[in-house]
Amino acid sequence: MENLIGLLVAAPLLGAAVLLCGGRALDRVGHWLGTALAGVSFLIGAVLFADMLGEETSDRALHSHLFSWIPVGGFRADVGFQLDQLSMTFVLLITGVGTLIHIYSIGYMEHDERRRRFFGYLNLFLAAMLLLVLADNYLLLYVGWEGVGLASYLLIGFWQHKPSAATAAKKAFIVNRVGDVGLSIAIMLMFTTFGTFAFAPVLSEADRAGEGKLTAIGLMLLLAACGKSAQVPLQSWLGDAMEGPTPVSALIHAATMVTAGVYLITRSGAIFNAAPDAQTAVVTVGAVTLLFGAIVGCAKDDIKKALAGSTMSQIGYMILAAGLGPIGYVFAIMHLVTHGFFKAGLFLGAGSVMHAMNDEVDMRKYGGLRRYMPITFATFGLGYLAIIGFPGLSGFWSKDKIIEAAFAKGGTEGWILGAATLLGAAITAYYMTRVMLLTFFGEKRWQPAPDPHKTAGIEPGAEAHPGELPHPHESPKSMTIPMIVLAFGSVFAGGLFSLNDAFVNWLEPVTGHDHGDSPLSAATVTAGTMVVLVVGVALAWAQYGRRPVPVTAPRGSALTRAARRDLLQDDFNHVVLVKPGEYLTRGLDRVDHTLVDGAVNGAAASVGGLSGRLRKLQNGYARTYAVSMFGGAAVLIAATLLMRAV
Amino acid sequence: MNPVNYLYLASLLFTIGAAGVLLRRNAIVVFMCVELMLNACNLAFVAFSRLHGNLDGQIVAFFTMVVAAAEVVVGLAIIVTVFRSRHSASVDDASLMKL
Amino acid sequence: MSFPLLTATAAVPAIGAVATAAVPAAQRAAAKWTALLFSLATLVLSAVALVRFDPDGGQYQLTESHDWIKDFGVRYELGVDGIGVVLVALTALLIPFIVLAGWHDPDRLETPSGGDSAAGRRWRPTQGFFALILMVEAMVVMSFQATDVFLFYIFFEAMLIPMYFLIGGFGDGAGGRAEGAAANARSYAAVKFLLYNLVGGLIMLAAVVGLFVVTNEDLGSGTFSLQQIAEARSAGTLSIATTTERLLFLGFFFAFAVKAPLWPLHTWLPGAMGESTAPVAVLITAVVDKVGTFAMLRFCLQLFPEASKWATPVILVLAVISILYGALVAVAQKDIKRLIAYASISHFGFIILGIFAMTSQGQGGATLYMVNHGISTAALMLVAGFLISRRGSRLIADFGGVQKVAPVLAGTFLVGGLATLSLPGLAPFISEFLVLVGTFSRYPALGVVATVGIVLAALYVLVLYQRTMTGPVKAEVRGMPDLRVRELAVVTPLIALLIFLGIYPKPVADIVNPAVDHTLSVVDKKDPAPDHPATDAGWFRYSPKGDHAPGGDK
Amino acid sequence: MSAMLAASTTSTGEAVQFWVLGTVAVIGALSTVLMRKAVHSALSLAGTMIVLAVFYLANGAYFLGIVQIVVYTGAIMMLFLFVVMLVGVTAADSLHETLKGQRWLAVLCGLGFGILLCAGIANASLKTWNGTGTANAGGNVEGLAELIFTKYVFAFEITGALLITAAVGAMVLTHRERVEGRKSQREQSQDRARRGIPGQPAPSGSGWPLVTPAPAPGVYARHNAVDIPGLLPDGSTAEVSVNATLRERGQIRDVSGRALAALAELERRAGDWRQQRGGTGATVVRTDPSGSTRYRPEGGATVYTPEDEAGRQSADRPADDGANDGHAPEGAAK
Repeated sequence: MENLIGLLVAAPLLGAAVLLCGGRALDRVGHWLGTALAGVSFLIGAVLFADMLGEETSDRALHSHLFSWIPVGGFRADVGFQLDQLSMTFVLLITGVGTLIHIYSIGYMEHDERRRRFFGYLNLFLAAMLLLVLADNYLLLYVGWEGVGLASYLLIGFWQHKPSAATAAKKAFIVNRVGDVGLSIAIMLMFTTFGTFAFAPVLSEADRAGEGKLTAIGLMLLLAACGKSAQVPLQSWLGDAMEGPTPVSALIHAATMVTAGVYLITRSGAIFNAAPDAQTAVVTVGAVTLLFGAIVGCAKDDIKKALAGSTMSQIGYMILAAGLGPIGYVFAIMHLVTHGFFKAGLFLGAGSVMHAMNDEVDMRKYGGLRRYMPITFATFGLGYLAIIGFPGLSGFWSKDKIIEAAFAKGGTEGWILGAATLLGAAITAYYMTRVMLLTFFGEKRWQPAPDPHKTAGIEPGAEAHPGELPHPHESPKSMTIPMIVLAFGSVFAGGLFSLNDAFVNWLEPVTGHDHGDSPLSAATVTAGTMVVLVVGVALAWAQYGRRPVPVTAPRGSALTRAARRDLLQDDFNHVVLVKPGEYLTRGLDRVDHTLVDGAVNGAAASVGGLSGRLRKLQNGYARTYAVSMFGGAAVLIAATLLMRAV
Repeated sequence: MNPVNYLYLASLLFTIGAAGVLLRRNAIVVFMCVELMLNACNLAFVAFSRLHGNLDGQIVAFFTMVVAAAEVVVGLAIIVTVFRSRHSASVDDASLMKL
Repeated sequence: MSFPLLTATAAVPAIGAVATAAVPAAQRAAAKWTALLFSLATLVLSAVALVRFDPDGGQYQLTESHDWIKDFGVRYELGVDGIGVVLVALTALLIPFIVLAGWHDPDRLETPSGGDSAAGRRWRPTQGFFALILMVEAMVVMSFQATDVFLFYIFFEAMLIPMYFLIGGFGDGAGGRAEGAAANARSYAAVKFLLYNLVGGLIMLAAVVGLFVVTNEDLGSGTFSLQQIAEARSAGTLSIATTTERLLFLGFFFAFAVKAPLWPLHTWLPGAMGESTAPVAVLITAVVDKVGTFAMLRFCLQLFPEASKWATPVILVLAVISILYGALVAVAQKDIKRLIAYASISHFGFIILGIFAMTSQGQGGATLYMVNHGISTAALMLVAGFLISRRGSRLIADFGGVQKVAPVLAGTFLVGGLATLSLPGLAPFISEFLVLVGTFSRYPALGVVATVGIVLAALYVLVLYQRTMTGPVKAEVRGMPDLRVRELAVVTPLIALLIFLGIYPKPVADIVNPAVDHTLSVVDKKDPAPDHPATDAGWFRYSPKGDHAPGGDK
Repeated sequence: MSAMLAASTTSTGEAVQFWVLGTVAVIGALSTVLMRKAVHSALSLAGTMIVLAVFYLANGAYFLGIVQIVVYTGAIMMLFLFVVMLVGVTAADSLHETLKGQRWLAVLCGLGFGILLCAGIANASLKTWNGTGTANAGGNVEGLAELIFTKYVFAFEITGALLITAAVGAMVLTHRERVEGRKSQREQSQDRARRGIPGQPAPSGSGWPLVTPAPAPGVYARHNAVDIPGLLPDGSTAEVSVNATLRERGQIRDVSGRALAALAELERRAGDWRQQRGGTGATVVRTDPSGSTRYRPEGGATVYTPEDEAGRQSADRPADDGANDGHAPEGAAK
């Protein structure tokens, strides 16, 4: 069984290698190959899962040590995989959703001549992500961590001839790098503290280290998580990342990669449990982000950006839950999985809509689509119900539990967090309803297709004839089927997990679990959630359902305008980081030319000048030389006399 | 009077000669000053021979004279040649040692 | 007396240089092939040396020792430790690629009528170019192998002569200037290179003489031999006064700091790399500069351990400055080659940081870094060279959307760039992380500051890639051909090597480690022990050695 | 005398002599340096040398004293004077210093040097002077000779060699080698021709390029004075024929006009004489125009009137004119 774990990673990696190195000969079969290999790894995952279910709860974890990676001095890094319940959950999510999105992409990218490379990148991503969740030590995890960063870089910038895409990709990678600094420093700290950075020893003996160290490690890990999971303050890249093809947004920037931060924190639970301050930081970040994302989501008219905002806020939920400690880990992961389903579904739906609307992304130019694309409407609708936490659907179970846990944290902290989560729920309901209404209900607000130069225009299948109204049509099967499957997931997953706490029991051996003492009963929380839910939906209906929606966005309140600009995050970065950075680099460049180099050249010049001056002494007049001779003689006599005297 | 005064006189003459070498531009005069210095030395030698009570000092002075004679011959010849070619006996005109 | 392998390794390229230079002007192709063959022969020899080197054996192996100048105790002593043998292998590995990449570089200097014309016959650029490259290789190899300080010094300095001509004589006409101006800039860069290194070398010469005097006083007969000095030191017969040792150390270190540009002695590098052709630039940064860092390890630390420890704080700070400064200035560059040059400055900062962190991770990482940086910079710079030769310009602004027309070129360029920003999975990541860990475990603050460098690295690499490769296709770029077979033959092996060493660096690490441990024992430094060493208990058999674990590499 | 020399202090006589002559010597030395004319420097140097000779004698170096006078003052200084004459006795070089700071430096060095020297002598303890009495016991010259031919014989020989070398060297230096052979007459004339080519710079004073040998002064065998320019066929004067110096001084006597005037006078008288004889004027008429065309009184006038200067000259000095003309009887007749 252990060796299968290696295969799990190897299959997509092989796919990536073949697809990227293989020539145009593979263009015909490339996408099939990629999808097949994704499926293979999903099957392997399933087999391992079955096998794991067969095992006893105590020894479900598998470990496979491949080879010694970096043996230098006391520094031993090995390539080894560890498959426990936590990793298993992720493996299934990644490979499952991944495979579905591969299938979806077959249709979606049909008209792109670089489809082969696209699938290569997707496979690369799967491999890296699996490496991330399967690694048995932090350094190997780091490899996967950066690997997914690379894959996301390549996929966001897949349409590289769009400058916006290229810039977004670069931004994503660099912001992630900032997070990676945190991860690498955390690893160094572990090395200096424990002499190793393998999960087993570090986590099993975490509490032996001082709290200070652990807090430092925890904060560094949090920084890493912020980068990868687009949490405040490193959230700015996610919105731009929507420049990538929609399947990418669905897989990487909704379902899997962005949740890596949650995985990291949950995995390092032992450290955080022993470092309360770090946990406080985590929950703060989570709470802030979940509100931040939600507010941004409300203002966006670009459907993908709106969904991105929602992703941000949902991950905020997860981070918050993970920050709560053993109360929350399980629910964090649970929400992660359900979110993986419905958010992926929503993105795929969005993609399908854009596909139909000549790649129009502005929701204000949609409207009344439910009649034209029923399947998309249905799946999207289910996803919508799931995310706003409609009773019985996945989101309901997972999010509700998180809210409970937040209250259960206890004390004022608990109240604040609980309030935040509830508020978040309300806003979620609001903006998702808004998306729903703008897209599928109301009258048509379609605009003639703009000429491809202005908008994306490169999305395949967009036979955009300028000046012609779009004629929406349902997407091909290859695209609808994955949406349907995901819809099923988003409907039933939550309930399935919550059947006599199946999920809790499943993860408990890894993450541990305890029920905090919640000041409110579960029923109260649920009721409260329902209330805010209704309020949110009603507000949205009042604003977008009853009266017609203007095609051009109204100016809106200051908050709205700020939210449209992602609450000025980019402006902030621009003022605080980018501009000074530019000045700094330019200045240093000038310094290098003038000061550093100038010093050297100056020295050379001064030597030259000095010699030129000395040269003047050699004026060629015999008498001048005679004087110096005579003076020298005098000096000699003086010297001898002095010697005699002394 | 202590004969050491001869030595003082010699050094005085020597200094004057040296100053002349440094001050005058006319090669001939410069040359005379050199002779003056040589003579000062001779005086010193003689005085020393008197001091030591042997003749070696005088011998040295004698040789100095001989050498001086030879030097004068050659030196004056040089001066004449230079004068022929440059129509001037000024030492400063021969400032060809400059690079 | 066994076969003098090391001498042969150095002699073959030297002979090759002569042979190449001797090829008649008309047969340019013949000259190129001669150079290539000789470089390959060197590669084979170095591979043999690598195989015959026994990591667990003595410090210096494959040694050769003969008297040379008896009166001054100068000996012809060769020998390689783990570090040396690896670097020799690296050099021998890179040169064939450099030759292959520079296949057509000297052609633009050939008179149009080929070697037939008088001018062509007189100075035969092709023959000269490749002969000089081989000459440099020979000298570099010698300086990696010499265990006699004086012998080392000779080749360390002599290296400058061929390099001077390579920089000053051969440029890519891509400066966006008239040929006259370009020639001026070239000669300026070459002279600057020469003067900088010469000054360093002369100061070192003084230190070398000083070393002779010191040994002469203590041992009766002066010597330059590393072994003898080490033995004498261990026997206690040789004891250098603290001030003397420090002065000597500074003399040596200055030369090496100039060679491996350490801020603020770096300003010759961008000019030299920018003006010379890409292969020569690789030669400078990937081969020649390594001698500097290598010499820090071999001479500075082993001859003057105390002084090294004394100077460590300053050097570490300078190294960190180099890291950040080089990266920041690289971001502002408009010229591809200068950008890569500043990136190299940043990387050399890492290497020096690792060397003087005085931990096994740091020094092992630094050594690996030398190898990996050589390969990665070669990959990046050579691809950049192909790019530049296609467009005829070095300016980033003149490119755009290349990946659309030349995807393979763009891809290889990206891989090279990712290696430069030390992406995990590629070789440089390992060395960089080792250096950082090694530094952090002894100087946490410096380690953290240096870690910021990885963000900046991402910045300049990705900015470069974005501006050149992505975006709308520029008109001048439109007709750009993709990589040719020869160029692929250059790039592919390098990239393969990058990936392999990134995934499985153990072979190199195993060769390097003993040497590093020996160096550390000389400066008697121990790795700082972890605060709470974790006993590797766990529910799975986790063995740090890894060699005997199930499914391990056996 | 020897006893006196043996003493560590000198006799008052010598002291007086020292102070007097010492002053003279110093003054001589100073004037050697300061005199503007080389001759004066040489003379004052000679004076100093004589004084020194006296001091030699006073110090018991009789031979040296004589040699000093004979060789130095007699030979070397004379040689100096010769050279001075050769170079130009009148050349007095200005004492204005051309090199910046040279004078001050020189004075400074001189003073410092002198002071130091004196200080050196001062703190050398030179108390006991065991004079040259014993050394000169066998006679000064004998003593020197003995030393020279025994102890210093090699040095002596070498100085001999040196002197010979010096003599040869002096000859080599001053001897001037003729680099080209003497010019033959043919070559000279060719040179002249070459110089005379129109366009070439003309010889000074002559109005035109001169190819032929310069014409001789004193024309028509009536004048032979060097200051009288020869006449050219067209009657104009050839100033080249006059010595350049005279030309410079403007002492040229132009008598070209007077001959014509005399001729015209002669013909007038001849005409009168015919009219008195009443002879046929036909021939006269026949000859007259030719004569008139040839020698027209106006032509004479043309000579006279513009050059009234020359005319006045001739008017002023009829006597010596006649004397020069060599027509003494005619002049006497007038």
